[in-house]
Formats: sequence, C-alpha cells, structure tokens
Amino acid sequence: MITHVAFWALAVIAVLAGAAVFIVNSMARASYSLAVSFICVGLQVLLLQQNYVGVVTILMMVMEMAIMAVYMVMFMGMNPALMPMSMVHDKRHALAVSIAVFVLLATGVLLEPWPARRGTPPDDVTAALGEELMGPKMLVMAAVGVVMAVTIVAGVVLAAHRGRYDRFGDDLRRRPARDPQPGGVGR
Amino acid sequence: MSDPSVRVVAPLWVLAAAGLLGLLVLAAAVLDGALSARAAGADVRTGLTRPIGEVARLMRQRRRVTVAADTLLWRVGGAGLLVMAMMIVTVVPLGDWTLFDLDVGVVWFNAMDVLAWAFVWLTGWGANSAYSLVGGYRFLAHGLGYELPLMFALVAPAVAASSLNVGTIAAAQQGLWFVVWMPVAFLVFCMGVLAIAVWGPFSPALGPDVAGGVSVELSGVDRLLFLSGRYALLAAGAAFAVPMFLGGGAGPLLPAWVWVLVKTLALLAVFVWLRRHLPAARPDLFMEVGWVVLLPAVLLQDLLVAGIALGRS
Amino acid sequence: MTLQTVLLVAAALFSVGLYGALSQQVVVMVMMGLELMLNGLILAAAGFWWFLAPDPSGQVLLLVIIVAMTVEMAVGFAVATALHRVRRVDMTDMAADLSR
Amino acid sequence: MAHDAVGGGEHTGHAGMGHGAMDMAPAGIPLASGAEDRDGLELDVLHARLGPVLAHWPSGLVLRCTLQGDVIVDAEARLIDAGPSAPNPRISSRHLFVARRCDNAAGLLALAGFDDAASHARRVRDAVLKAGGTAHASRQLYRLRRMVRRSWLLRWSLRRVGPLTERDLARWHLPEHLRGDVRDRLLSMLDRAAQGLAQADGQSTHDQPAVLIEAVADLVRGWDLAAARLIVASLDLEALTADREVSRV
Repeated sequence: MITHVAFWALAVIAVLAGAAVFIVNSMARASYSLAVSFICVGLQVLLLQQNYVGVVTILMMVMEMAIMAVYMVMFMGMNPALMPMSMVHDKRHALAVSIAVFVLLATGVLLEPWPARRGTPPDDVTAALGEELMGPKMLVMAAVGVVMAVTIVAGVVLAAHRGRYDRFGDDLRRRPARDPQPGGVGR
Repeated sequence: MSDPSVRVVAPLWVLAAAGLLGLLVLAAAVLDGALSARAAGADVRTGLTRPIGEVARLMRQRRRVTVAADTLLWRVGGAGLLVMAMMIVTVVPLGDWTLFDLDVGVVWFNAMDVLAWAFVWLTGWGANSAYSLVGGYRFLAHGLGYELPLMFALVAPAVAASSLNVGTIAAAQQGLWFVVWMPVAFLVFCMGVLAIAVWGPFSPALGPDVAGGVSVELSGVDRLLFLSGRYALLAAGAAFAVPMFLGGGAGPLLPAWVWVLVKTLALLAVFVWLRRHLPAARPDLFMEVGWVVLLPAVLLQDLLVAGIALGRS
Repeated sequence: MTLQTVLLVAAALFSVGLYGALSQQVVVMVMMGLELMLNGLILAAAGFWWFLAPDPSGQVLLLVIIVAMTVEMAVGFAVATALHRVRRVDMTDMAADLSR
Repeated sequence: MAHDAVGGGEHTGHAGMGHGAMDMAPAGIPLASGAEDRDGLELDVLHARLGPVLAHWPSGLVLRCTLQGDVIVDAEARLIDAGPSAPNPRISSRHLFVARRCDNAAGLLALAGFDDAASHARRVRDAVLKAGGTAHASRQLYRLRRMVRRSWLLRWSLRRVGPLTERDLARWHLPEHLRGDVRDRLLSMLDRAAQGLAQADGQSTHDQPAVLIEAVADLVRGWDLAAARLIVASLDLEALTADREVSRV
C-alpha cells in the first residue's frame, strides 16, 4: 500500500517537475526541477528493487544538474530566463508532436498484451549486476570504460581554449607554464 | 541481502537518531567555541557557552530580505545540509542497530554527499548577491576537485569487504581496521567530509574575503539551519567513517554502540580542531591537486586493496 | 504499481522531454529535453526489468542508459562551450544558419 | 603571468557597459552585458565595489572592480576620508609600527583562512600595545613567525600569488620589502615587526613609504577576488596614509 502511494506521488512529482523545466523562467529553477524529476525517478527505481541503479541515478543526476545550472547561467547571456520572453520555435508543432507521441505510446502500453513475468529477481540484485558486468557482459563494461575515456578526451579537446603551445611557449620549454591563473601543483 | 549482524529498528527511532545527531552538533559547536576562545586568549568558558547564545540570538533575529531573491531555492539550500546529514546517518549502524539496512549504503552516502553541490550553490544563488554567488561557485570548483577522489576512496573499503552494505563492511574489519591498510583512502575520505561540510581548508565558499560568501545574506533561522547543517555534516561524515574505516563497533569492554559513539566523537573533534589549524585551500589551486595528485593516489590505493582482496579470497 | 502504470509515467516523461527538445532554442535547454527523454527511458527499462524479466542481465541496459546520459551531457557541454567561443551563439537556429 | 589578461581589460572597463541592455531590468536591476574575457567566453560583466568598510581591508580604500565571474578585469582605486591619524601620545611610534605590522599580518592570515595564526598575530598586537609587554610580545612574535614559516600548506596557498619583481617595484615606486610573492611579503611583514620590536625606544623607525593607490588597482587586475584580497592585504598599507589627495566616492 505504502509502495503504491509512494509510487504515485513520485510519479506525479516527476512529471510535473519535468514539465516545469520548460515553464519556469529561471535558469536555476529549470535545472533543479529537472534534478527533482530525476530524484523522483531514482526513488521509483528503488521501489522497483533496483537499488544500485536507483541510487546511482540520483547521484549522477544531481551532480549533472549542478553543473548544468552553471552552464545555463554562463551561456544564456541575454537570457530568456530572467526576462520573460519566449525562446521557443515551432511551439505548436512541438506540442502536437509530443502529444501525439504520448497518445501513441500510451495506447501501445495499454493495448499490448504484456507477457507474464519470467524468472525471479536474484537474492542480491546489486551483486548479480556486478557479476553480470564482470562475467558474461564484460564487453559492455569494457566498452563503457573506453567510451567514458574517449568522452573525457573529446570534451577537453572541444572545450579547451589554450593548448600546450600557449602554456609552454613555442618550443615547449617555458617553465613554469604561462597561465592566467597558476595551478596548485606548479606544473 | 543484508548482514545478519545488523538489526533494523522501528522507524520511530529516527527521532532518537536525530537527537543524537543534534547532541553531536552541539558538542562540535561547543568545542569549536572553546578552541576559538583559547586561541584568542579569552576565557575558555566564554567559548563553551557561545554556541548556545548564538542559537538564541539567531532564533530571535529577524530575516534579512534581499532584492529579487529566489526565496524558494534559497530556503531549500539553507535547510538542505541538515537533511543531507540526517539521510547519511540513516545508513550508519550504531553498534547492532540501523535505521535503514540498504544493500548499497556506500553509494547512498555518495548520492547524499553530492547533494551538497546542489544545496550550497542554491544557497549562494538564492540570495541574489554577488558575494554569495561567488561563494557558491567556489564550492562547485572545490566539488570538481574533491568529488572523484572521494568516490574512489569509498570504493576501497567496499572492495575489501566485497559489499556495499555499511554493516557488512563494518563486520569485515574483525581484527584489522581498514584505516591501517588503506590510509590514503581514509585521508581522502576525511577530506571529502570536510569539503561537504564547507569546513576548514574547504571553507573559501564562506571565506572572509567575500564577506562570508554563501552565508553572507543568511540571517535568523536560515543562518542557524545552514550553520548547524555544516556541523551535522561533519558529525555524519565522522559517524560514517567509523563503520567504513575504523572497525565499526569493535573495541574492548564497552558495548558496540558506545564504541561507535566514542570513535565518532574522536574523529569529530579532530575535524573541528583542524579548522583553525589549516589555511584555506583556494579552489583554483586545489582543483589541480585533486586531479593530478589525489585521484591517482586513490586509484593506486584501490588497486592495492583489490590486489590484497583478490589474494585473500 | 503495475507495468502499465510505470510505462505510462515513463511515456509522459518522454513526451514532455520530446516537447522540450523540439521546441527549445537554446542548446542547453535542448539538452535538458534530451535528458528528460532518457529519464523516461530509465523508468521504462526499470519497469520492464522488474515486471517482465527480473534477471541480472536486464539491469545492464539501465546502466548503459545512464552512461549514455553522462556522455551526452559531457559532449553537449563541450560543444556548447566550443560553439560559444567560436561563434558567440547559444541558439540551435543560429548555429545552423551560420554553418550554411 | 597573470597580467597578460590586463592589456585589453584596461580599456574595456566602463565604456562598453550595458548600453543596449538598460531597458531590460527585472526587479529594477539591469541585466549584465557580456564582454571579452581572458578565456574567450564573453562572460557577463559585473560592477562591484570593494571597501571602504570590509573585514581585513585597509579602511578607507575603495576599489571599484569590474568583474567577470570572480576575476577582476578592471579596477579603479579611491580613498575616502584619508588624512593623518591623530597620534596617540601614550603609545610610542615604534610600538605603533609593530602593532600595525601585526595587525596587517593578522588580516592576511585570516584571509588565507589560517585562523589560529591570525588569532596569534592579534594577540601579539595587543601585547605590543599594552605597555611593558615587550619581552612577552617578542617571544610570542617569534612563535608566530615560526608557525607561519613552517606551514607548508600556507606556502602552497600563497606562493606565486601577486609576484613583484625588481622592475615592478621600480615601476610603481614601491618599497623594497614588497618584493616577491604574497608569502614573501607576509614573512617580511613579520620580520619588520620583529626588527621594530628589537630596536631601542629612542631609535626612530623609518617612516613607512607610501604606496600609490594606482599601484593597488594595477596589482589586482587579472586576479580573482580571493587572490586580489590577499594581494591588497600583503601590501602592508598604513591606515589612511596613501599618497593621494582626498577624494570622495
């Protein structure tokens, strides 16, 4: 019973907070309402007995939204978020498309004869996930590792402003490096 | 799924846990007051009573209002730290009892400590004041430096005990505490606790150079909540370190729950003492240290721990 | 809490996210829309796992979705920074216009 | 090093400030406008004033700063109500000199977050001002100097901040003891206090050469707020005796 009430409450909050992202006119509120939506979904995943994934969702998304808020403030310059002005294009089409998608998905969900549950959850879901990742699904884990590493490198390359020639001079011999702000290790 | 050595108590005991946390907060505040008074050459007794006077003063103080403040987010941020600390304490076993025997307790701690990013920044943002916003950004800059090392520091005990459950990790330290053979992870964990409490070296977000940073416009009850939230996070972090690194309730003579409290108080006292003793780690300097020094050091520690755990099994 | 209800909530989240991703002009807001869509996917995957096939391998899918989200965010932020630096724009339309 | 951001910053300061944005003012506060910054990100420009009343800040000094993020891209210094302070007949100028050094050191240490050392410096100052506390004070000062010198964390946090070379000193007519980075200046501040304390009462302490306030503004340009506060505190200014005519802000 409590699970049901909790699930519905979380569901309502998750969807409303998600909608609020595109309604509120403050950058901080938009990003943190998305965070609230994620926290609700994370808790729902907890209710569905997948503790690790649920908690990790909360962990990752709160962090991401903290960063997201910074980017919003940084990049929205003459911002629509402080001044109420519409920053949308094709609002009506977008609305129509998304409502159509929702109706389509909902009909599918309700009409589809879902198969009965097969199998039972393992005793320790988290340990089972770990063994799966380190055993039969090792490839996934290896791929994820590589993708993450590539992402870090690609992100830095895309966003970096100054290369090593700016820091160390044309012959790469200048020590300490010429930085607008010296770092803590003194490289 | 859960360790048999830990019993889940009735939900109503949350109140007792909150009371205990409150006592720890008071102890930490009194100790800080006494240390400050001693350093200033004043009578130590004035320092002992100062926190209580401060509480009374803040309870009566009228709220300061700033222009175009985002009041909702401001209040959420200010009260959030205290909630975070409470959530952390729920998974810490006090001897045999725990409130919430979550099988991924370690990740839970991690998820809760990340909330500091949100709450501290929101407190800085909500006031709509330049200084407090600078403070908020300073905290995020620190966060980028300390969070990953902290995460990997949490990995070490989990790997050694091959469990993410806090009670199991505490039980796995029969004989040898984890702090002995994973000192780097322990130190980095303590640093992370100081950081989420915006304490000591990690207090530039509240620095005197920006007139108090995040807390500059906080007043009255909001300020009280924010400040006690910092102490509560210190206490909760110290309490969490006990089952993770300090052997949980292990100890001679006394019952397990007393040992947990003793160890928590000892670590909390060290944290409080460190504040006056260490200069601030400015975020622009610390970020590089976090990535270039701490992260590799913790990863090496993890590797070592994994090797030993593999050898033992 | 049945599979249908979980999936309905997931579909609602997905549609709201889709609306955002289609209608917003600012790059960061489009990313928020995408995130919300993935949020719906997480919930749907968790529901499928619990109600249809609660065996370990299903959870791996969830983890992959979360990884996809982080990668999307990281690359998105990097692209937004690069765009801002090079072109001084933060709107998707403008970025498209200038590339022509 | 840090001054390469200065070149452009000197001119962009107030001229480019929000012309187009003035009509948009949520809650009566005009929106900020962007400008070139050192990272090429065209961040918003914020105008903030440091002083005249601020903890651990030379009283009467006002820095009007143009900030991007927390980096000071431009600064303009003023003084308010500057004038010679009335001499206190009961305290010798030598003791005042030492007390001022200790007070400045306490401010700098507090800004660096080293609360214990800051309290210590304040106690030395009080001991010096209380007549007759000299032997006790020099012992205390010795301990303070050892504490500051030995803290590797303090060295790490203050080194490379606001370095002044011989050329910089000549350019802004700064006294010799300000050479080096903030940590060097902190140590020399304490050394000079110790020298002052060791002198006999009759000897006159050499007058503190004045620091031009334009120099203060120039020195903080390109640094972030925290570093700028450290730099200003490390200049070891006398209260209200900068060499400028009085102006009202």
